[in-house]
Amino acid sequence: MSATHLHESAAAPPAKPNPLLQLVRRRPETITLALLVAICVAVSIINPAFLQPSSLVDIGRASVVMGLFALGVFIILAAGGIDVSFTAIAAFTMYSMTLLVKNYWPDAPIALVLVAATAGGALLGVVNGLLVHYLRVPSLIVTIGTQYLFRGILLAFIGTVWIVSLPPTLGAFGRLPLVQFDSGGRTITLPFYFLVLPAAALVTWWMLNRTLMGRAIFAVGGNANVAERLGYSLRTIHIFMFAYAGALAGLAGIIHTAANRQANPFDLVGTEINVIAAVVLGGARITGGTGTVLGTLLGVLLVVVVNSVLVMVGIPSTWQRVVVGGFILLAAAFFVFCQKKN
Amino acid sequence: MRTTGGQLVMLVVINVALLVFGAAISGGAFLSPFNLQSMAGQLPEIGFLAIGVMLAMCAGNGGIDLSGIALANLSGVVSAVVIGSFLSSVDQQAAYSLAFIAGALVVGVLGGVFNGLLISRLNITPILCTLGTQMLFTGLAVVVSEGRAVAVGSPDLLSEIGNGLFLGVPISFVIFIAVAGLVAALLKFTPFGLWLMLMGTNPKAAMYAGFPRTKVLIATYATSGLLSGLAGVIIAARNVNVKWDYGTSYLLIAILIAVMAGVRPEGGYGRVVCVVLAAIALQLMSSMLNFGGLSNFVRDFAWGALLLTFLAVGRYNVVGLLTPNKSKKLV
Amino acid sequence: QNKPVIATVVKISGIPWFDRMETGVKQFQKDNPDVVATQYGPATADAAQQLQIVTDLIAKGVNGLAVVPMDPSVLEGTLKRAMDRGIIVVTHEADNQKNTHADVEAFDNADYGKALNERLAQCMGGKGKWTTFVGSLGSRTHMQWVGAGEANAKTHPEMVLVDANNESFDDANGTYEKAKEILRKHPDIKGFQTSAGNDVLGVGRAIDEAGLAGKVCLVGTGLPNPSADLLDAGAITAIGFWDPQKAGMAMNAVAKKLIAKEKVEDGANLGVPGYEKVKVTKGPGEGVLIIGNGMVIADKKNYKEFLF
Amino acid sequence: MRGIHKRFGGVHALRGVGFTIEPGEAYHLLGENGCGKSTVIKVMSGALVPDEGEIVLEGKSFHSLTAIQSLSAGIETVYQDLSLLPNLTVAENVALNEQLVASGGRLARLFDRTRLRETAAAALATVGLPSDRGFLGTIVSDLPLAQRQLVAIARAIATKAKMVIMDEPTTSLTRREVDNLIAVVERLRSEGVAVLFVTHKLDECYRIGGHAIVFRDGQCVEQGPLANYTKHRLAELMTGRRIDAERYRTGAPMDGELFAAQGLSLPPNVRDVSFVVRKGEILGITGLADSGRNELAMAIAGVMPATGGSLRIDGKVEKVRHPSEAIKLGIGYVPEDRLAEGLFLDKSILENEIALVVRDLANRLGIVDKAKGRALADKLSQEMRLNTRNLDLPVGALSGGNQQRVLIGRWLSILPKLMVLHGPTVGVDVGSKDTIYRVIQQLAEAGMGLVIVSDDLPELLQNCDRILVMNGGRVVAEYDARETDEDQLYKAMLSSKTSAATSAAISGVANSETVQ
Ligand SMILES: Nc1ncnc2c1ncn2[C@@H]1O[C@H](COP(=O)(O)OP(=O)(O)OP(=O)(O)O)[C@@H](O)[C@H]1O
Ligand SMILES: Nc1ncnc2c1ncn2[C@@H]1O[C@H](COP(=O)(O)OP(=O)(O)OP(=O)(O)O)[C@@H](O)[C@H]1O
Ligand SMILES: [Mg+2]
Ligand SMILES: [Mg+2]
Repeated sequence: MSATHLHESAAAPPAKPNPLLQLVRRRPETITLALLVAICVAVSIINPAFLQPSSLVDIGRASVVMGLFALGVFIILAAGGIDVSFTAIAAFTMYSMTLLVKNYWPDAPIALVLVAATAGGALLGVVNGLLVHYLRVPSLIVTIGTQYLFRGILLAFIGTVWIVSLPPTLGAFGRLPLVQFDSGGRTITLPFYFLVLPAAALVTWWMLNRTLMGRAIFAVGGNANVAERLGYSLRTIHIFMFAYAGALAGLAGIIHTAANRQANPFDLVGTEINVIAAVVLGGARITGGTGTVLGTLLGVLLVVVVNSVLVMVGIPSTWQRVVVGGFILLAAAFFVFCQKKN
Repeated sequence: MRTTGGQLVMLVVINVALLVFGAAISGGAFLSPFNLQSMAGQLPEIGFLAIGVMLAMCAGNGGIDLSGIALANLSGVVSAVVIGSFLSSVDQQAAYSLAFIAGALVVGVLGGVFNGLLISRLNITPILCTLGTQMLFTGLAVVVSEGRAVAVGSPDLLSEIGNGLFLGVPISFVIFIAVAGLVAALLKFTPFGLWLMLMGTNPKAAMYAGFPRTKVLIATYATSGLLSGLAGVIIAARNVNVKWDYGTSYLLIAILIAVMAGVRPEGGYGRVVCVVLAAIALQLMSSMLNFGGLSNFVRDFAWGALLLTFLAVGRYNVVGLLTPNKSKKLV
Repeated sequence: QNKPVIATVVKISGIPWFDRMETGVKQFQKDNPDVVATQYGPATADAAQQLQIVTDLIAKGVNGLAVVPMDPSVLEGTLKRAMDRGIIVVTHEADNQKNTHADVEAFDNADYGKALNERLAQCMGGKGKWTTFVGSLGSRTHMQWVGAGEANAKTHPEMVLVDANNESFDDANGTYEKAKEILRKHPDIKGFQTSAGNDVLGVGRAIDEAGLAGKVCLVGTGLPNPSADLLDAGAITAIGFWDPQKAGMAMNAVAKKLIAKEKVEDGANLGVPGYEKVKVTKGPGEGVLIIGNGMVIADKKNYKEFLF
Repeated sequence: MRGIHKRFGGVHALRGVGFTIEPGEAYHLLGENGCGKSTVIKVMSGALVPDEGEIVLEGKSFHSLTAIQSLSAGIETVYQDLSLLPNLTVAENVALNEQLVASGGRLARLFDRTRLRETAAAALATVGLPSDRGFLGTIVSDLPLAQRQLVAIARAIATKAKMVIMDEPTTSLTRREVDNLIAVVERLRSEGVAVLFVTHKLDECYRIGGHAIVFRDGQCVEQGPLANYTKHRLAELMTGRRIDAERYRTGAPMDGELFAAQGLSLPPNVRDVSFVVRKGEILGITGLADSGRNELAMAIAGVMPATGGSLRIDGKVEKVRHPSEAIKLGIGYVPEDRLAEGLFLDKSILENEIALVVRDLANRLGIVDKAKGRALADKLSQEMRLNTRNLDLPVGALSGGNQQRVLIGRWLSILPKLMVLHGPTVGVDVGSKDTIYRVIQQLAEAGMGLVIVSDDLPELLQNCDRILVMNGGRVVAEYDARETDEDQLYKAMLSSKTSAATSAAISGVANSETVQ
């Protein structure tokens, strides 16, 4: 064996694929962004009234709760699982928290209420995590079970009565403006709670990309058995990620209450598939291990925008479902098409 | 690999336990023939949908069918509107019934084929695809019916399907069991069934082995669609009317039944008999709670608890015998 | 032991409206110890779930069913089977129900829709753009109300209906988003007529936050307690409703009479406020249509008289 | 390791295994498929808990180890399945674990991204992979198999390990990469690191040198310096019987063309390849990993349909666009990666064996004749000398060699005219190899044409009539297998390497100056 042969295989420059396609491949959320821009342009052409600052504010506000849910769903998806119990967790925490505060400490500081709701959600998330870990079954199955369980406990044992007059601090938080301006004789308000979404997104991004835990979550999404073999503790990861998703759900729940000015225990449950769809439209694969926080937010925006321009572009309510359904299919097909080009 | 034998036994045990328990708390009234008939009559619509979900799950690769009940409603609505426009359910009873059934089944199959094409040809993730078609189907049903209920009436044949008894067993239940048997045979004895289950465990190997992936996927979703169409027929036959928003809660319940039956969401495993038994168990439980006059929220709670207990019991059996590592593969 | 059993089945358990109805059922039970009256309801707003409860109750063998159908058409087949088994069937909010012995309505739906719209027109000064919300396109009573409203608005030529029949799914948050969008699309909109119980809350909140309270009119079905804040703020102009408690009592009263083989004649007194002198006509099927006089339209000034 | 026992349900996989590892020494764990090698490794690396026995690490005794304990003790493992995280970058795969171990397995830690890059770059350079930022940021699933194997090795040496375990690390490496790996091992040993090898390639063992540890049936039957044993002796120890490593091919091709490839192209990997296979002929095709041999095999099988050219089988000109078309034409293809591409692991042997012919087993009503299928599967498994008669056993429960036999048996079910075997004995022990080679010869005797695509040169020399060497997507040389040798083949694989080799697949390896 002589070494002389080895130098002959001079490194031929690798064939450079189209940089745009390369981008789309590495960052599928560019597709989401493209779709989003396309829709906004189309809607503005059909109805220039869309181009008002208030549109942006309304879309921003409407994205908060779904965005928080989506971040949680994304983390579970990144680790290769699926969670459908988060809406039940949100309903559970927001309702019982409001009930508790109202009955026992109506003047509780709002920060405390938010933290308590987040912690409550995390606690229920831990239940998910423990079950997923110890029962060793796919998280979809476990969370279908816990969705029924949590919702059943809430409605059967905690209460069904809507709380229409919230504790004052909570109500005030829901109304607290971040930006407020007048336009055409009406007040446009971006509420303060909107900030929670970018803050949560930032924390989530940081957690996923800068901490070992974040990498561990993706590692588990890549291949759980391998991750375990490499020394990642599956138990810790399972418990953490479900607790994190639960915490986000708890937070989303209490913000939903504050924004809505009432605590309705029937709310939220039933929207989980839409949230999952938003995350998938944001470029995360349903089979796990991929996706980005930015993509998730874009996916949420896409869904919110599509849902909030139907009246704007004058689609009669009988046709709205057909349009949204058709849009999801088109968007999904577009996604596949772009990724296949590589 | 989880052998489904244990699952089957467990489901049988649960069903028997529920029957005994129900009889005990109701002083036997729970086992009265009329109540048994009533429960059997309620079962088919959700049962068909659950089998459809099972088929989609077996195909692997995140296969799932969220569009089942939407398609069932669409088939009923479209068939009722179209057939109703040139046949009368009062004057031409037999013709109307047959045409209605045929129409609903055709719409069901077409919807299923549509799903299958999108998933196999365009490679759209099943969960996104069927979510989209779920909205599309519902939306089309709204458009076709303008949001109203469409009357089917009770022509002889249909009302016989909805309300009739055969040897004391509701005819709809007989149909359900027969169709479930056919699907089970399809899975067990035909090339399609073998391809489906093998493909579900390893799609890549299936490709190398030259399986007709597209055809299998389309056939799978088409069968699921056909079952939706059947569900649509049963709904119409029992309720005299069809409507686009019927049974929205069935979406998750159908999945619940499938996973309780031990169908693996990763694909490759599922037995029709287990799905039927799981559906019966849920039906027994929910009727029992209605008998006891308990709040329906308790039912949700009980379903969740039942599913989790089920998983825990399955796991516990394993723990005693084998190492945790192995339990993923063997029972 | 042989007391007749009357089961009341509502659209969905736990929500304020039907909790209020349950107080009526309980009251009825207290007043009539010679019957057994209880209320049932599904956990989700799905006609299929309600259907299962009715089916199970028929199998259990009750004597009377008092049903508030989620969807009258869906229950036809099952109620027919109940009647065939000799069960007395009474319905509510279902004036098109064929298979029932008696349908009890708090009022005539067309009258109610007209009254709501007239109140709206009065607030709008008879002119301007207005729109409508329904719980769902499938909800017959809601469509009747907005239909009657539309007809009434024709008498005010300057009222312009835009983007009608928005679906709210009885979800306050979704309604809020939709209302926002409409406010953006039609900055000059003047009125909303809503139908589902939560719609006034969602639309009212949108109006309130836009600082349009008092400038944009909102009239719709709603309950006094939840609407109190928004009524005070002027974001809701007026709410219309009937008292579910009384409706529940009336249904049970009719069922009890029918079980005892008594007849309900035109002008009869059911012994329930608002149903002292009911109008009885032939219903769409074999049964009768019993119409009471239970309509209430309340605003800022008088809502406090109704505490539920 | 002392007296380690491990049972899996009924299987007693390790029956009192014990051996000692000294620093700076190389060990070769040898044995047939399923004799317990991987299990022992899993016990050492903390992936499995033994039932009995103790593990002594630098004087301290443990009953069992956790993954983190083992890693902190400096035991690094290159697993047989590589154990890479496919969705993470090269850098993370190589160097993240170092930081995880440093934190003691605790996850609530930030990680040092500069250190990550530096560690990764250094380790990658050692195994001869590029270490620029672009490569560090590549997602591992985008890499070809050979590079992945090198990445897995890089991970093992990224930390200051005291012992590196490699479970069949060379299965998908080309010879040159193996040379490089051997150099790496040398260096590790010189730094006092112990290296434990598991391999079925005895030649490599001799090139590395060191100690042999021979397993049979979960027991350690022999240990000692490799130099004390001949290849024959080792094979005998492993299998408990004698095996001849002579040329298996005794027959000769028959007259008449069976199959011809005519200008097959699949740019940029395959360019205008033509060759002929006669009835009863065994044709070998070899080349480096990027030579296009893999793509050529897949093009013939329809897995990656050729974009140009055609096939001629039995005189008829055909195109193959899908595996099912190849099957119809009587072309069988045994894929290289039997776990991912070949077998349905969770399913029974029966279902795996009849997978290709279910349609033919179905009667006019579309019902599969299970009895006939069972008879067929039974016949096939006897032909392939499967060591179990229980056809309902899941294939996943078989050892590698037996799994491969199931896979080959499956293809026999279609009575192929031409069978393409891609790496037919990758990771298969000597005993199973012997069986598989004998079966191959029998098939050729019966008139079947066979194409063996492999980089195992002795395998080709022992079994083929002719050997084609590919390079840069073209056939560059053809040899009569009786008259050539490994050196000649190897030179042909490299020498004409032209700039036509466009793939970037192994370009990074070129700058390895580490070969002796
Ligand atoms: N998780 C498991 N469950 C059940 N049996 C197992 C398990 N792992 C290994 N075995 C059995 O233990 C025995 C030893 O397996 P092991 O993986 O150690 O073999 P090996 O020597 O590595 O074989 P190969 O050369 O094929 O890699 C085999 O009989 C195998 O079937
Ligand atoms: N969880 C398990 N359950 C049952 N058997 C197992 C399990 N894991 C591994 N085995 C068996 O252990 C044996 C060895 O496994 P391993 O993966 O180490 O080797 P292999 O890939 O089968 O063989 P080789 O790669 O040497 O050809 C095989 O028979 C395998 O089927
Ligand atoms: Mg091994
Ligand atoms: Mg092995």
